[in-house]
Amino acid sequence: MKKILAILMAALMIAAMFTGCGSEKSYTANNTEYVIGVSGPLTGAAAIYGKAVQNAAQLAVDEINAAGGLNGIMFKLEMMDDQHKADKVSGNYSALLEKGMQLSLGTVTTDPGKEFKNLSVEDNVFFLTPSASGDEIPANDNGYQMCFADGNQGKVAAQFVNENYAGQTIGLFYKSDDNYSKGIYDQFKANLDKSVTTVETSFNEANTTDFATQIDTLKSCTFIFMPIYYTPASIFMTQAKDLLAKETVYYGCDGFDGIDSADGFDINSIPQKVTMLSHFNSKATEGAAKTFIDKYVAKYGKDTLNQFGASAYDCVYALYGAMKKAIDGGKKIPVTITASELCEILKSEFQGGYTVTGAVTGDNITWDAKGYVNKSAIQYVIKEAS
Amino acid sequence: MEVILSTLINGLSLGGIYAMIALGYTMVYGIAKMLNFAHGDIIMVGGYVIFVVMATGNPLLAVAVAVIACVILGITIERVAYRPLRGASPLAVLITAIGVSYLLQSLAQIIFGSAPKMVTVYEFGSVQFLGATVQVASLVTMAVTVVVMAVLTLFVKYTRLGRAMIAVSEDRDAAQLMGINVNAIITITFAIGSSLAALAGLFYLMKAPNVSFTMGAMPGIKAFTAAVIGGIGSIPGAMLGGILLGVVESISYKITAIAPYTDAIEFSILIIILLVRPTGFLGKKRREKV
Amino acid sequence: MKLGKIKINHYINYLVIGLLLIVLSSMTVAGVRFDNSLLFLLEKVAIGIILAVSLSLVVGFLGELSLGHAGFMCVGAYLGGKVAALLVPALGNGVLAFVISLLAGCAAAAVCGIIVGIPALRLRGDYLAIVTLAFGEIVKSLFRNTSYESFGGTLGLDTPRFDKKYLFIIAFLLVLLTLMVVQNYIRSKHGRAVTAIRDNEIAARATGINVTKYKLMTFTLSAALAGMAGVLYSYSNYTVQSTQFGYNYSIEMLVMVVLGGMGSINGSIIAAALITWLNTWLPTKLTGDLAVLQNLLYALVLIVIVIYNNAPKLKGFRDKYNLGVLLNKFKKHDASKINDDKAKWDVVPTKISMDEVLSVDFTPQDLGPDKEGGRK
Amino acid sequence: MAEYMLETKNLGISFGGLKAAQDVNIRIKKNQLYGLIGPNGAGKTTIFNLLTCIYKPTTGTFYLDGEEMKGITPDKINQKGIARTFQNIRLFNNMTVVRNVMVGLHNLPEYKCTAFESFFRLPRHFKVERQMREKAKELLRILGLEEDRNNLACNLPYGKQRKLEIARALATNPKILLLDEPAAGMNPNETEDLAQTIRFIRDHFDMTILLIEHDMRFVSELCDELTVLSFGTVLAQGETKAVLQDPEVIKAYIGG
Repeated sequence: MKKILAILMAALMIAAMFTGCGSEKSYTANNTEYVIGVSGPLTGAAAIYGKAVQNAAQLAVDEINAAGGLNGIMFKLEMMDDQHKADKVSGNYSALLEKGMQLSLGTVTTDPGKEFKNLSVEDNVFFLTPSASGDEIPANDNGYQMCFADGNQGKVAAQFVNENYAGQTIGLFYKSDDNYSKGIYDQFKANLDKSVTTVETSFNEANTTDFATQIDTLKSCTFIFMPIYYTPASIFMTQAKDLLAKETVYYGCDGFDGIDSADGFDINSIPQKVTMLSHFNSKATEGAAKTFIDKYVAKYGKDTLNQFGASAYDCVYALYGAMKKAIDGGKKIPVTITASELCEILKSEFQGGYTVTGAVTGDNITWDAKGYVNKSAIQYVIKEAS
Repeated sequence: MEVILSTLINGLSLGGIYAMIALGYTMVYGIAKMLNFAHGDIIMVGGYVIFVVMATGNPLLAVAVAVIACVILGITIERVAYRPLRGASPLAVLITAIGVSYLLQSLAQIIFGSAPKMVTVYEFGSVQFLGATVQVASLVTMAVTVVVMAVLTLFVKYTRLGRAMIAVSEDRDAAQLMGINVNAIITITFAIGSSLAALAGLFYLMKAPNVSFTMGAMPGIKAFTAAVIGGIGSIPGAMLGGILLGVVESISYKITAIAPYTDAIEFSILIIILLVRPTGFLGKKRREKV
Repeated sequence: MKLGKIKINHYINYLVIGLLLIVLSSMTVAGVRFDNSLLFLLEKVAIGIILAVSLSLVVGFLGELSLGHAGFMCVGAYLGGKVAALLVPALGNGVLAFVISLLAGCAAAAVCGIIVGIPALRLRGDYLAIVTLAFGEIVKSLFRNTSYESFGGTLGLDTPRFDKKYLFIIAFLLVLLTLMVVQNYIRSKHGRAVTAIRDNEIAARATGINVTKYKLMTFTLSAALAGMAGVLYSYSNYTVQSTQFGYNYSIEMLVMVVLGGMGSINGSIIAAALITWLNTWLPTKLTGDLAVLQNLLYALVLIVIVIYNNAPKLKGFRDKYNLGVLLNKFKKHDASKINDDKAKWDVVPTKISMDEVLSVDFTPQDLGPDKEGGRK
Repeated sequence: MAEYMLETKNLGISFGGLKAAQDVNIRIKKNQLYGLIGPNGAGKTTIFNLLTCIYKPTTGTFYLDGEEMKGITPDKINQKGIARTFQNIRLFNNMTVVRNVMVGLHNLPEYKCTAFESFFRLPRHFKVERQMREKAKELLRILGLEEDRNNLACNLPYGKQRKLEIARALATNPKILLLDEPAAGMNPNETEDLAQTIRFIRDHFDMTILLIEHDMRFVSELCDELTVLSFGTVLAQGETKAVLQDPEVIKAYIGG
């Protein structure tokens, strides 16, 4: 028994030494394509968001490659599962790097994103995250966001309420243990005019199925701000449709997107008015968004169609565009360029007035010095009161 | 006053589902003496079956198929994963149960995808009751749970099969010697537990028309908590535990300041109850003969 | 004093891990740069081993089922991480700050160990399991709802990360410390008292063993070690987020202990290393669309191994062909010596009876000084 | 030194309405071999459980060597000097024979070693372990179990398991030893052997012994004095010979 133990341990040790050995080497030296790495939840409760990003990013990569890549060099997407957990990120990140990752979409969600931003700054890897909307995700100069930061959404929503509901009472329904919801909520509250009174109620991961108590609390409100994702929102609306007044307005952020395309849920059965502040509308009938939706649905179905994917699609094109602009501007981006070198090039582009036009999630997208995105948030009316 | 009343009613409605799941939990635990961590995932399977069959538009058919499917699934799981371990360490069974839970979840994700499916089984609407608005679905849930509890209690007490179940739960070896087919009894127990899970899946969908592959995990843990509060193995206890949990949760969500701490509060209450009554409200004390 | 075969067997795990540590650290000092993935893996393996060995103390040796080990780790990670975050600006990210945070994390977790240990005196089996599970969930919820300034709230606590080149050395030193504490504890009269409580609590009481003291002591020790793993975790990650420490994580630790063979320290070490490796390696291989297969494979492996290792009907088969399954090799199956049919809830609803308790560490043949050629 | 090693005064306990033991007065002198007999369900084991503080008495109290034993936990009562065996054998099944006995030695002052000393393997740890092992082996030798010392306790034959329980109880260095049906399930040869052992223990360790037994011959050969219990109350008490001829006792046993 002990011998076997010893042998096994020794074997493990030797194996470790062989795999791990190596002096300062460039993992990108053998690349034959530009490798884009991303870490996101592909299993677990948040899998739908990771899946949307994976599909849409792959769609963009395929399109770019079909059109000849970047001066003949193809792109490759590597996506790893982090189960929406921060402690999976270090393994994924290092594996991605060792697989030759040169640029990244960061992570899909904020929880693991915090880990990713710290790891990537060590190696100077550029990332543009489609949907990790935490305020501090772009804190370092190598990180950028395609989505609105949570805090900004909270501020914009608060402005809207200040303008339209001054002196009135509004309802507030959020998920207390969720970064996205809590992040928007905090900034919303901080920027809310003193004259607006709020009736607050929350839920958390432990119960996302029965909102009777919360609905009861909110029953006197005619305007309810809900910075939550569309799945619980749809459950809330279904349960509240008879219990809340017909003239009530639901106001959500980009997390609402997808609520009107979700399979089996008929938004028209909800009598109340549903609006959202977002950069993408999955029911768009014109422009780039429409084109994207058609392509996405044709390939992956409308199940996972949401703003995560739309944003990821834009991210890939934004990175592609920035690299193209750099090459056009005389810079060299060989296929074996290291992540750090590419990061410097991309940083100077993103800080140098790089603008993305005609994207799915907005026109004339730029980034500020901190890495936050500048684009117009549109208030969509998903459904009028009926 | 009205606030208190409506909070209580909401609590009851919330507790109804927990009680329903806890009934299945406690049946399996009481007789097969194992913590079936996969119970919550059988609910999930029930939900998906209802979702699939609802394509025909017939709720009754959907429920019937779901119950049958869950019963078959429960029996299969018992046969394949638990029966080989009869007589082995209970911890080994606990681990396979967890394995089965992961297995069902990932299979569901592979088959049905990551996106939650929405399905409306039947719309009951709501009624005014003592000044509070109550969803009829909640009332139905409560009513069915009470009926199921009563039927189970009577079944266990007064039928041959039920008494055989008690015998198996008290002393498996002695029951075997008395000519009771222990394997058959445990299979039947799993069948009952799984059909209850299918029903729980139905009520879950009536409340929240949303099926996802992770939907069983949290209700499973909550129901486990409820079953323990009531005393594992006790059928009325499961009901009591479920209702208590629902009411506590409802009150806690009602008070804005403590709402974020709801799970902490629920679990603290569980600990306190167990410290006062180490075998839950209605659990039997097993005294070790010295 | 002869350094006979027996002594080496007792210290084999120190030797192997120590050797591994010496080789790797001397290579580091010599300037070899390891891949980050290897360094991260080593850190995670070390954390896994500490967790599995400390949980094994409660489950394998005290015989109580705990589903809240991640809760202790959570407390250690947050408290240790907070202390580190406060100290590092003043003391620099060095060993001193690390040691202080380590002590803080361990102490905090130990206090929680006592708090959970008290119900453990009154509750048994599944009831205790649910209380520990509840404890873990409470801790998780409390930390999730702290303010941003104190413990980071939903965003999680930002903690300093130790230089990744060297952290694995510290991590494995802590593994050795854990092994020393746990093995010295169970291989002493105190550990004997603990196993006596597990085997027969009433008899242990009647033999004068202070059950309260030993249960509390074991819980506290186990919790403190889990807290240590937590501090290590906070040092190997930039953020500590309470959602990590749910009951699923506790169950993963339990799986390590059970697969390793209950009450076998070496088994726990190997199972922890393999499972951690598998969990890190699978996501890097099963990428993109294949990611869903991870859980499927994990579940299947789990079910098959547990059934193979434990099914009474497969006993004959197991005795014949036990070379095939790796883990099984470290379990001794001698039908004549060990009676593994003791697992009845009904008779003693309290205990997890072990198929195999006196495994690698204590086999009847290896009683040391009793044997010819032992110490005189 | 008190007059009696063990003295119970009106000891009684009831479970719900059932009076399992009532007004039991037993006095055992030092070095005495005292028997406690009675039909099934007479409350003999209940008395043992009261004496080892597993149950709390509803009435009465008892004295060990003149000291009143009240509000004490089972482990403390053992440390005070009452050791027992169990009717349904309770060994530490997954431990070796020698370790079973070493657990018995745990609390003796001469083997004191703090957990701290054990964690850091200070010299005393090794010294104490060695001494405990020697002592345990000595006890096993006395009971004829030395050969089996490295077997798991659960693998011993029945008779040896009973002896091991006695060895473990003896290891705690008690003032009085309570034996619960030590001869149950033994064949006549084994019983005879056991009687020898018990006598030897009494003489060698200068031990006071209280034993429960069914086997009349065994009791009449071995015990100096007897108490007969019936339905929780004392039926007869006194010199063995006299008690066994008491018509009440005969009636309880034969005619009952």
